[in-house]
Amino acid sequence: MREKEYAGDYTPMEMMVVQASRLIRNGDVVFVGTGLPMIASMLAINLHAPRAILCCEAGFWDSRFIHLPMTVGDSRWYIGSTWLVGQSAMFSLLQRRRIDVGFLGGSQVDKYGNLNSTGIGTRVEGGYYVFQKRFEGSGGAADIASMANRTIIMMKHERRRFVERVDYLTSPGWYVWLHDFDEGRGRTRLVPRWELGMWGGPEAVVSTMGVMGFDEKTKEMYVKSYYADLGITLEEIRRNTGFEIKTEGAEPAEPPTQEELRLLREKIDPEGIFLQY
Amino acid sequence: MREKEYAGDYTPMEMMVVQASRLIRNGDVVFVGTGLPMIASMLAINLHAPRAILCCEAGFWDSRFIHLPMTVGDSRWYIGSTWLVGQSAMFSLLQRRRIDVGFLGGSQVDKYGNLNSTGIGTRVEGGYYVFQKRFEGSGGAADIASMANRTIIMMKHERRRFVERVDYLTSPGWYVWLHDFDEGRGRTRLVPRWELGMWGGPEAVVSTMGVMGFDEKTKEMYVKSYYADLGITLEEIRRNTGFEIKTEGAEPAEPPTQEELRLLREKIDPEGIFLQY
Amino acid sequence: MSKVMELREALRRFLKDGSVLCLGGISICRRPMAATYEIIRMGFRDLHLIDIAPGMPQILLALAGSASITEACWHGYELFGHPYMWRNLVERGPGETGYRFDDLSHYELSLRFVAGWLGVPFIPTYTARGSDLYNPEYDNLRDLRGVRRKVPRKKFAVMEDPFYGRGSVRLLPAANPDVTIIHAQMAAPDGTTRIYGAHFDDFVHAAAADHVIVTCEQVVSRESIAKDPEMNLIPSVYVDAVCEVPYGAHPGPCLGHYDYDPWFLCDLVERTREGEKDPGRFREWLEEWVLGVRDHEEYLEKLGVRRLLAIRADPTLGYAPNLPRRLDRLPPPP
Amino acid sequence: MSKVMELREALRRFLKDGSVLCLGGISICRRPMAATYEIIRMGFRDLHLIDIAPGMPQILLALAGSASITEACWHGYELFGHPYMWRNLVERGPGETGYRFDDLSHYELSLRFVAGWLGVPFIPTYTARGSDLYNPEYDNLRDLRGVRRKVPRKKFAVMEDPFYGRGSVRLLPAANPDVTIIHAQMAAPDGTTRIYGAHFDDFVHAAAADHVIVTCEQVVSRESIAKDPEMNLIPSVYVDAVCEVPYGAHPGPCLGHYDYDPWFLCDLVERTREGEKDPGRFREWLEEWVLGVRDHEEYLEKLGVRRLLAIRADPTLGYAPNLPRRLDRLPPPP
Repeated sequence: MREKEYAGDYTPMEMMVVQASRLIRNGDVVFVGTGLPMIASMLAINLHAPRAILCCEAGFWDSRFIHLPMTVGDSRWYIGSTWLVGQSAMFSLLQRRRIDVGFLGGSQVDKYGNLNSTGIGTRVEGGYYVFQKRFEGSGGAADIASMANRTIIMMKHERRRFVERVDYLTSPGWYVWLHDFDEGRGRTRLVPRWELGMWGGPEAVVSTMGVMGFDEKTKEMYVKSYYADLGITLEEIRRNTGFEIKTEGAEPAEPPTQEELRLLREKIDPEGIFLQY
Repeated sequence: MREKEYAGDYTPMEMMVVQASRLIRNGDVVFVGTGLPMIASMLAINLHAPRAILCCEAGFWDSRFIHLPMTVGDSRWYIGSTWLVGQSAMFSLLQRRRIDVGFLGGSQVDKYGNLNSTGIGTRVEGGYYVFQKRFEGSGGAADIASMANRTIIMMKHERRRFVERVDYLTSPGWYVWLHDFDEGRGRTRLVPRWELGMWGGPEAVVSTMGVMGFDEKTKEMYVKSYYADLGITLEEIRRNTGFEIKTEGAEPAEPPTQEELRLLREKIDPEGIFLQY
Repeated sequence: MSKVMELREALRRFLKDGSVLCLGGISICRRPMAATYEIIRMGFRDLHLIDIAPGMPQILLALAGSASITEACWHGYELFGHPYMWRNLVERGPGETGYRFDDLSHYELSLRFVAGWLGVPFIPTYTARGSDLYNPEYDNLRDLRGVRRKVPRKKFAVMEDPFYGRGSVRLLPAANPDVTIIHAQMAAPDGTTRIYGAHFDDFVHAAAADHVIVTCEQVVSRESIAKDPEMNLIPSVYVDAVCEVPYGAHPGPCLGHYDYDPWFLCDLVERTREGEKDPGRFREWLEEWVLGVRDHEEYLEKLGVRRLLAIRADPTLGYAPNLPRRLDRLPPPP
Repeated sequence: MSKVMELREALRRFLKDGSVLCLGGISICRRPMAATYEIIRMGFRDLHLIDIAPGMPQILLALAGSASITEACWHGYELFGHPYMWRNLVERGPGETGYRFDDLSHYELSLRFVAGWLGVPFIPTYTARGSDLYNPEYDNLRDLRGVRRKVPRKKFAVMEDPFYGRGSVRLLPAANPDVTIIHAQMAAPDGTTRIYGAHFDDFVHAAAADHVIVTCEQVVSRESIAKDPEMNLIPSVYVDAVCEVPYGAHPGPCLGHYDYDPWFLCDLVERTREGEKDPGRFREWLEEWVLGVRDHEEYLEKLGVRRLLAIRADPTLGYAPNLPRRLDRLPPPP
């Protein structure tokens, strides 16, 4: 095997995609939306995980699209798909623990990997919940977060996004605040997901600055690697994280190889639809 | 319209089919198995109910078969079907009240139209229920009986089949013995089906001797018409019925028309597969 | 008996002010857009929308004032932009706007429709545990429960599994829309509907509804649709009306017929973006493309043949491979 | 990764004594018969069968002593005759025979598999109210509940609808077979399975199972099965083994390939009829067609080419239009 040749000129977005793609294992069933997760998955399939299967919430299974879909329901997914399935059936694969990896994003993440993609400034007002700023909403995120065998979070690394506690808990991470339904007292106690009978949990956060993992014991987020090659420092990550984050043992991230970049730019997203060259 | 011409020479089986077919209304969605109900439905579709839709538990919808199927899963159903559906979806049409007519048969029927197609001499022995004589079982009968908007029962008219109380209640009629689950005391009280929240109910029993209806008030079986033309008398029906059955007002049944018989013999079952010429 | 009728006639017969309405498709794809425009044109009010992954039509119905309730998991245009103006509507809150939005997850909604399809009152699930979707304080339909038709008494219930000892499980109430509208490639006069490509959850949405309106690119004969019945998705029994509406999913794609109309989509999203500051910008759009247009034929005339040709699908691929897709540098519309 | 393997290898890998087993098809149609024979040949014991409308294979597994539990709604051959010998087995009762049969309705079983497919522990229903199927005294698995693996603690439960006030509803436990075996017309090496004609509840049966073995008339490439994906029923993810077994549903029909073998079916049923008086008559049949035959290829050789030609399907109809069908006056076998 010839030695890997690393690329010298790449964007933070390309770096994110490459880092995420390396987390996909051969044979994984990967539940994706469109965007960077889809591109990361395609990269994995083209390199080290040819047996990985891509599926999306609109009901396409194991697509071999030749042009990049722009939405989950895009006709481009049709090419090479071996199954077209109702969404209720697709999501039931999650509930049957048949989905190995799910990708998630959001506007806020906390140290336990809880995500908010619903809204910030959440409050109850006159009997209704309202938001200071409303986003698109969960979609399938809460389902994926609660029932995929592992999840990978991709998001922009900013202090206002990496927060101590999410304003609205759309997608559960490792520890969640328990709802006490019987007494109607709302969230009272922080409990680990497994106490609620949940499997899975977030494996990594791939941000614009580095890759974070979750401590095996405390389940708190820590920095695994940082994009040194792009000028990112651990100090910068700490400064852009709204909670205390461990950085001991963090290593510079392995940059994209020339092969990875070539595939991204020439084969997977030659139009630059998501990578916006 | 020219006057109906009645046929002179026909079998009791043909008479049953003709009587049953006349109970099907144009536009009905008819849930059938194979055998006489299927033939009766085809006759109706060929005559007065061209918009009736035939479906069967194997999942064929609105078939226009050109050769008579021998089983519910027969490939012959495929021709002209506009939908092929899983059985769970097919039966869900029953639960959604979308099936107008269901056909039922059995080894025993009682005066309320309860049917037994499971076994006779039913008893609990050493913790298990056993039968003196075991039959094929419910299949979809209990589902059809409990959830079709109306049902038509077809069976041989014999004293041992028309009984005071069925040995095993496979398919509910108008009054059933209530199961008292909480106290585990089994059947304790005769209750009308509507008290259990059930819709539908048996409309008629087409036997080898006549056509029975159910009294609007008492919901007890009575003789509506008898096959006088085939030599059947009301006395004979009473003698062959194991419970008291009202025969007041019963009229001789209208025999098959030449057109009905021609369709049965030449178009619908020319091979005599079910009608056994 | 033919169920073929004009779209307006179908809506007049089956939809009412206050109806619970479900629209097929997903996000911006194979959505019954012509039907959506017509609903706005006909002035329906107080609609209660319930959909799995709503996008364009639900946003338009909210912004045009046709809908007063939405139960959904998401609202957006994916790559084409954010749900501008709609997010403002939600931020202002039902107290001010009279428009209620209640959040569920995608699978929760799917399962509610599955229960509706099967004809059972509820269905259990393990999904979304620990999520604020189950926060009892966050229930924007609370005061309608047990009051408004088809709003279940509770958002969910909790019980122990009595069969396998798998612990506690949530029950979700069935969803049975009054009307579901689907856009398909083809349907027969008896209502049999065929969809090419992913059918999203259109079967379940139709099967759960009390009435179904199918708009389709083309009406075909029963004889031709009965060939390869494996391909048919929705049987005649569920369908009340079949309306031939070519390009009925424009500006979204319809596999085998046409692709996105990126010019139209970008313009619509841009108008709503501007509309957050100046609502008049969106009212102009609505006037130009919906209210001021007599019907879908006039809408298509207005789009013009060149536009329709620019988005037509390659018959071997099902979409338009040469469609301009860099939204940041879209050429002028044809 | 190819999942193609020999049938015997697939059974060895996934089936065990005591497994909960579900067999696709309905009554005597498109049943995995070659797999059934092989299960008997390999001597599996104590199988727990759960099927919706069982017929031939379940009867054979009971009569051959391979199965000790069956949960089902029906047992028979339809027009081809009654379930002789099996009915005797049930009449003698589990106390004597060690074989338990527990009755449910067709839809109850369907729904139990639906719950198994969805991954929820139970599902509500309104069906079969008032039927002895819900008689608490009639539960032939009572002493296995909470004891034997995959036998739910209760046959059913009752609760009030908390959402719409529709009164009391029954809950049925999910069914998740250890293994489901389906016979299909074609499958790809990755497990993608296509079924022409009615698919009965094969999808749900596969999706509810922990492992799935597909036997098929022909193995085809992924590339060819990815054309018209609307036609594919079972996705690769559910399937563990793909076994090419031509005529794998014989003596039942397989649309597009072959029809019933009426001679074989009538002989089998007649042997079991005689077997009610003289069990040796059925043992002879079992020896001749199952135990004394090495594998399915030898079985086919024994049937002979002329027999196979006599039942082959007309390609435009999918069945054999000239098949002798008057079972009371069947001509001699070819």
